[in-house]
Amino acid sequence: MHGSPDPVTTGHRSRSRFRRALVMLGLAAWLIPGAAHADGLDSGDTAWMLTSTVLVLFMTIPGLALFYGGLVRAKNVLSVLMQCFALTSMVTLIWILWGYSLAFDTTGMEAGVLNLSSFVGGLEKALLRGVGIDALVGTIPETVFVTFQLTFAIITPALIAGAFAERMKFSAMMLFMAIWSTLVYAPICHMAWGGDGAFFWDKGVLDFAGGTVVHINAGIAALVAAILLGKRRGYPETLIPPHSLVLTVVGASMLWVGWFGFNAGSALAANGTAGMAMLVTQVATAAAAFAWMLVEWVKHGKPSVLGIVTGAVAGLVAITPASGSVGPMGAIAIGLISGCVCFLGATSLKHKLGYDDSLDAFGVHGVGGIVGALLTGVFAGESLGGQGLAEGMTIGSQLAAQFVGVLVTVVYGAVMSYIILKLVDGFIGLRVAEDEEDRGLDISLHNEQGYYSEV
Amino acid sequence: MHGSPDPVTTGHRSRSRFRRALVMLGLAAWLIPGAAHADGLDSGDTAWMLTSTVLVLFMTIPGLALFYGGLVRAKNVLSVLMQCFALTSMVTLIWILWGYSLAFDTTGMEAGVLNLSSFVGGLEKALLRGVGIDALVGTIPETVFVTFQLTFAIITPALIAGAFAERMKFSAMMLFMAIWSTLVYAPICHMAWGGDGAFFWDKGVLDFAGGTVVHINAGIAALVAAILLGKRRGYPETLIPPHSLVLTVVGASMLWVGWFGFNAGSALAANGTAGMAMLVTQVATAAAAFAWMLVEWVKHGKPSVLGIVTGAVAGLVAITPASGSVGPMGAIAIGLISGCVCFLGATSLKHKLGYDDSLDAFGVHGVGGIVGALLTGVFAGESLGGQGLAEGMTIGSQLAAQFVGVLVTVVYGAVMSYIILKLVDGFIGLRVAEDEEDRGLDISLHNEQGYYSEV
Amino acid sequence: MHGSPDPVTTGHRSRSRFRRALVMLGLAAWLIPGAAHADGLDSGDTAWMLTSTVLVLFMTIPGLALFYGGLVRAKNVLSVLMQCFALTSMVTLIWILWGYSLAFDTTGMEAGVLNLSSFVGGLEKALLRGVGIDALVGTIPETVFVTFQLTFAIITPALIAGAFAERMKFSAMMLFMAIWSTLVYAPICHMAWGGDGAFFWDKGVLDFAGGTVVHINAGIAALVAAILLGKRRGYPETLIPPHSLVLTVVGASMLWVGWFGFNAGSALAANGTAGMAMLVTQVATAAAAFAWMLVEWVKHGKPSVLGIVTGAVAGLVAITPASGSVGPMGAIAIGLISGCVCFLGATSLKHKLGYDDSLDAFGVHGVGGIVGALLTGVFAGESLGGQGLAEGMTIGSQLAAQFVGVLVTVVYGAVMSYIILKLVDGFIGLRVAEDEEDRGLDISLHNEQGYYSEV
Amino acid sequence: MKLLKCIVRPSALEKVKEALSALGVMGMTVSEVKGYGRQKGHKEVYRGAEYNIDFTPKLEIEVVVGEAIAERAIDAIKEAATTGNIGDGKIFVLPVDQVVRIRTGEMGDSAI
Amino acid sequence: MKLLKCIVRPSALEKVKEALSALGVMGMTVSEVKGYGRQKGHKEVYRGAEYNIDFTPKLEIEVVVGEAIAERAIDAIKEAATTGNIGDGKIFVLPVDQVVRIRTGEMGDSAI
Amino acid sequence: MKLLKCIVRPSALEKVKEALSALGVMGMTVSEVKGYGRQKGHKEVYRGAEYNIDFTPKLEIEVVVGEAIAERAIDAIKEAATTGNIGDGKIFVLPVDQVVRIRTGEMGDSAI
Ligand SMILES: Nc1ncnc2c1ncn2[C@@H]1O[C@H](COP(=O)(O)OP(=O)(O)O)[C@@H](O)[C@H]1O
Ligand SMILES: Nc1ncnc2c1ncn2[C@@H]1O[C@H](COP(=O)(O)OP(=O)(O)O)[C@@H](O)[C@H]1O
Ligand SMILES: Nc1ncnc2c1ncn2[C@@H]1O[C@H](COP(=O)(O)OP(=O)(O)O)[C@@H](O)[C@H]1O
Repeated sequence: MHGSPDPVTTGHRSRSRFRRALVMLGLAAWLIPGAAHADGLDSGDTAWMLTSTVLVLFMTIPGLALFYGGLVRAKNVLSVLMQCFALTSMVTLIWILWGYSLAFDTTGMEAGVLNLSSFVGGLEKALLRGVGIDALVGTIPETVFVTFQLTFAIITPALIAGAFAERMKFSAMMLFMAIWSTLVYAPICHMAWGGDGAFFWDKGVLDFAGGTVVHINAGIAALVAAILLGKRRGYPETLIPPHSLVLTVVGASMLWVGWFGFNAGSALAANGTAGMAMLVTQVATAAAAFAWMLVEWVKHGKPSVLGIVTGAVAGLVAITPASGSVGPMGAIAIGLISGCVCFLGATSLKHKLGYDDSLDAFGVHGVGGIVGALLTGVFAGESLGGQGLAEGMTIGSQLAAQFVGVLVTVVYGAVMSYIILKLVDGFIGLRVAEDEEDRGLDISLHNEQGYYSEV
Repeated sequence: MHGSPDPVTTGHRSRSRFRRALVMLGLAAWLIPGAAHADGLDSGDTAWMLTSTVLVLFMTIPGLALFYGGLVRAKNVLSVLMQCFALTSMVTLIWILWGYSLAFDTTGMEAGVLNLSSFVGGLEKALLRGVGIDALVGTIPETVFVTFQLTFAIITPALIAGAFAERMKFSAMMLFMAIWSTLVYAPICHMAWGGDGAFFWDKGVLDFAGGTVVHINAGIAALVAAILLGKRRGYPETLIPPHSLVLTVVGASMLWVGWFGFNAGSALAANGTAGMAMLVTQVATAAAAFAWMLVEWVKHGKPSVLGIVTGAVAGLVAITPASGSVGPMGAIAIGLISGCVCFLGATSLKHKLGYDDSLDAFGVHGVGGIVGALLTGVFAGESLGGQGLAEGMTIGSQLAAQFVGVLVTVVYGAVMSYIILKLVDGFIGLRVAEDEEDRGLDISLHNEQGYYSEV
Repeated sequence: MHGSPDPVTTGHRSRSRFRRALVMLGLAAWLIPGAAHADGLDSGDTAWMLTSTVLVLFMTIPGLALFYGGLVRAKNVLSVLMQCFALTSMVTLIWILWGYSLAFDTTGMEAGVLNLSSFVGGLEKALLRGVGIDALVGTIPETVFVTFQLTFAIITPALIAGAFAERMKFSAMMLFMAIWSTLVYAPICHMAWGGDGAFFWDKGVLDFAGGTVVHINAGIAALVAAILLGKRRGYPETLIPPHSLVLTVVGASMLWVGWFGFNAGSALAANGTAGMAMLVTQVATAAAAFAWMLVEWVKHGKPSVLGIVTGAVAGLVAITPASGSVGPMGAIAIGLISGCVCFLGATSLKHKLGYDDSLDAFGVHGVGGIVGALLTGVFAGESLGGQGLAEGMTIGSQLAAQFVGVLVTVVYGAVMSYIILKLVDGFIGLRVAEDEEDRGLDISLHNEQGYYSEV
Repeated sequence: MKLLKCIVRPSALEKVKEALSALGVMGMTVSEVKGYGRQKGHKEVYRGAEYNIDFTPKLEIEVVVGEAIAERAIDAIKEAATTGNIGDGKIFVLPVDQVVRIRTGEMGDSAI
Repeated sequence: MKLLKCIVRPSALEKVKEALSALGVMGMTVSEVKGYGRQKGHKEVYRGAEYNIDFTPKLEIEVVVGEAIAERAIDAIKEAATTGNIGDGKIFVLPVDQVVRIRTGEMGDSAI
Repeated sequence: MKLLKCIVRPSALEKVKEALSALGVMGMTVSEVKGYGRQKGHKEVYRGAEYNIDFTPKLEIEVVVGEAIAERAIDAIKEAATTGNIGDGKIFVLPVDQVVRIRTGEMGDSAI
């Protein structure tokens, strides 16, 4: 794949074909005709992708770590930071050893042909074989593409951690995530962004920056984990407020700014698509935050900062799959809708169904991801100001494609997550002992305290 | 550049014409010969502008939010974060609906002709009409320009919030800012950066990155608001120290690093002008921080970290209008002077005049902005190591032009801010009730607590 | 130097010669044939270098400030932030006045000739003489190169501050660092990155991003300072835990993300070398963090978040000199080894030898730097997946060269640091009074408190 | 009147509150304290160095009650706060001369 | 000698301090506590979930005074700390057997 | 039994703990408090404005001891906590009617 010497489609030179492809699959477009000779490298595109990689890593550490860390009780704050940090380390190793290959090795794929390679990559690129200093993907070094994609593989499991915060064993978490990254993340990533022959791609599913791959995928695993682990002790009778909303707001802010790497970076270039992705990301996020604030203001009498930042994250999630396909007005619509729907997801749904998704990983990422994936099918339409649907699609057929993408992700993710969790449970147990939970995971699992005040 | 057949307006190729224009007005220069065809896009310039946009947003959330948040009492910390976050959301919506058009629609403008369009843009670009994926401003996508400029429109009202922290109603704040953004920010922005025919521009006022548009503008509104709202209860008899200087230092650091997007980003390109803007920004900031530290050391016997970070912000403010026009030695001078003058602004002026500008929004941004705007007229001179004054200017005439820019901004801003605040006051009242102020705005307005310690 | 109009080696145009040079010395390669005419400027490279500069500054403020600040007691937190902030300011002024010139003025240098200019630059570039808006270094403006290098000159002394935290006079610290930056940092920087004729460069020492210049240099000065200042009162009988590991984890995360500017930025371009540097940085860091976590898990029964983040920093340090020379598998090895060795450095060595390096500046940066410098000589070999050794080198001779680089830095740094500290001690005294130490440096030296809770 | 100064585990607060409410005692004042006693602290290890954390987080619940129900209150607290493990805490009973309700100036039992 | 243990609103501190100073009482010790009483807590809503915040922030001001001025001190505090609303707090008066000034070893009234 | 309520400098904790241990007193409860007294506070200057910090950080160490060793404990604390400078603090001695060990229900001296 990346070995083809055809430079024709690199950069913004063949703008229309480029647009067409991006509209379909974002990242995937770039995988097809990548040129391996150095002359195809564009320093501007590379500069932006180096930056985007930094931004997406920044989303997890410290962004998500703070967003989640502020929401738990003080006695568990380090356990949350630890999960984010340890996942960053472990997933990095998995990714370069085999993960990248399972996700992006295209050996055996052919447009329109459904075979094993439509679902998961091979091991040709294990240990990053062939990823030398000169290898390119599109107009950027493949090393950068590997690292950029790695940051997505990192944040996805870290998002899941919100569901079982304050009660899961660290060892069980690590084991679960190692398997999940391999057996769930890599295949879904491959189906969506593997290029011609990949399952979602061939169906014309639009997922520019990871609505299915990252958010629905994480959200559904989160839901399964929350249910399997059971509620935190004392929940919901004795609810304890977040120990530091200051940290949470800082984390949310970092997620917002980092997300430009996530969405605009998914253009894999510094061009008009990236620019529009940045603009619609900003717009949808603002709209969702604003919507959540208003709904809450009306419903509870006062607007809260936890509300508005959660709304912002909901908007960021929902615009993710759409950020390469919609225009600013579509972004407003997606933002407003996702803000309202996720408000319901995090406030009503959870309490009605009675599971304890500690930090609303499903309520925000799962729900927001599904809303976004479906609305992408609507607002990508040129009549609604979008960049156009995938080739030969109507809004109806596009919606159907989007639905298939969502459904497969949900079903595959739920089943696999369930199985892996059950296995890990049998093997080492998922949950800490009661007294460990009472003392807090920081002391129990890590023998440390988040804040120490000299007495 | 990469493929474009028209090299005239791109990047660093037509350096002298480019320099000339930049020296005059920074951003505005780019609006004139913007080419709408995709071929003019420069991926390197675009990469830097995408990054700069991220950096300037980062300045507001979490940068400014933390800088301000640390300075208030613990019971008001969330109210400050909320203001920054909610303004980010609301101004985004205003900007894409009508703000950008009021600021940057150039319909009806003509060099040297003074008409309504010299003061405010029309509505041709409302709802971002015509801002498609291929539209360019100079060598970057217009979508990026829209978002970059949006981040300036966001931080300006957020800066004002420092003046009335700990006592203003959230609803009143939002209403005031919605109107202010429309009736004050957009017009001043237009006058300064609207290009040929714009009021300041035609006068040859130098404002590379927003000394008048952002800082003086915010500073003067802050002063009016501080006076109109009155002092916080108990001020100045029972002063309460900042609840967390740690947050404030972190916020100041983020402002410093983010400001490179602000100043070097205002080159709208990754070129020599951007590089020089970055260098002089670093130098002036360091000089101002150092100056404040020394003055304080001498005057109060000890250097404080609140002092040095405030000095740094003063330097950042002062170099902003000058960052496209001066050299490193001029930057040292501007830094040293602004550090000393703002020290007086924040420490003596306020106490002498007796208003309660809670977080010194006027003392730092107003005073620093004015100092910077005037000194730009001096140190832009080539004899003083600068890049040269606006065309046909002497230091004297340039100073006069700078003075006009300052004066118009101060007078227009003060009058309009006063009127809008009075209106909002009559309509819903500006200030919270006494007991709300005593309990703290976090609980009173948002029903939340910044820090919750389990008892 | 930078005035030569030879554009041949700019950017990715002459890839192989470029690679060759980079493999040798990273930055230095660029200094030789820099072209001063605007046509040589590459906007993509410039975009990345502007960004990298921002990232490296971000490492010091707020990154390192938080990393260190969280580790001290609450009563000293501001003193640590103050050191980082004040150093940022002071070193900026020193750098543009004379530091840059001492480090990068190449007057009098000639390949293979050993003279004074092999050890330190002249004063031709003092006050940034000749660094105009059009001056280039390689394909980027010299202004950007100056600022980028400045951020390295800032972080190095800030790293040292970890060794004497909680007990050194602020005035003494500033005086020491002003002299040290001039007499130690600038010369070592010159020897390593001064180009043809520079001492380390001519020896073929590989130091892509500052293993000797920054980390060993800082580490050894830290060791000398820790020993000369003596232990903190009460150490080690009454150890007080870090007051906020939350801040420390946030700081470590910022160091990690900022370090991409440090290492990938040292390519001075947005190209394949930068991409590979980013990838190996990520990999080595993850491996070191993981290794530390595992060792600790085995040795102390529980993995700690302070452990994993310290491991990450160790990995970042160790990969620094190697990041332009090794491949992903070499990076894993360097990471695993440095994680384990620094674990010993910070946990055993210090306690065995009995000095009080408060925050393990030597244990992590000194030890990690030496490990990294030596391993660079091993894993740069193409047989081990690296980009190749310096010209004409075998692994043996390369190791010898690396060893010389380490030795000279250690000896020169130790002797000079000792002399300067002794002088400062005689002049104004190094250490605060006992009761100042007891009350905490925040109140004693800065008359401020990090956290103020209203009573 | 008596002041019951109860040093208990943080986790006991909710139960103690309920037990007292059941007795009709509707007021109490709580503060975070650190306790030192038979229950030994623990060691934390930071970068290889062992830190002795001698003090354990406890809550101090102060309740003033009339003589009449002091006994029953003590029993209720005892029952609510016990886990049977070392470190459950103490109840110190102190005599109170007078109680004043600031708002009304009421004194004695009716002010409690 | 008496120990006046005063539970008051945080906002009352300054006034109580002044009232005591006016009486010549120049020492006191203050700590942050959480109070539970007639003044009900409030509900906070985080993402739709209601959290009952039962405890209200209060300050506990402890002052030891000689018998002679105990009455007047109580009155002064009462006056300074009252707002008339539920939650103004209490003054608990406890007997003190002895006071020692650590610095000098002085004891009794002169040590206060 | 007596409750020794000791207001001391934060730096004295370690020594007081040791002094008490030496006497066989193995329990105590500590809290962070702010003190106001002869030792004046200080001024901090933030952006030119002077803030009066009236209160000084202190620790309150509460120890209940049997009558038998009360005297000796007081002396031990006095010695351990003194620096000779204003602000060393006080020991307030209060009568204790009863002590209950929650875990076992033991009462009186044996419960201390
Ligand atoms: N003599 C004492 N004076 C004051 N507080 C005490 C005393 N002894 C114990 N305490 C408090 O009671 C807590 C529990 O005591 P400890 O001896 O650990 O267990 P137990 O209550 O089961 O006997 C201690 O942490 C301390 O706060
Ligand atoms: N029986 C009690 N024991 C200890 N503290 C009490 C008691 N009753 C009230 N308090 C304290 O006094 C505070 C005020 O009491 P509350 O009943 O709310 O109002 P009021 O003082 O107006 O009667 C409470 O928050 C609590 O801290
Ligand atoms: N009358 C008092 N009641 C309660 N606490 C007191 C009283 N007087 C002093 N204190 C406490 O003792 C501390 C030390 O007292 P201070 O007068 O400063 O010095 P010294 O103990 O040397 O006389 C004060 O900070 C305060 O906490």
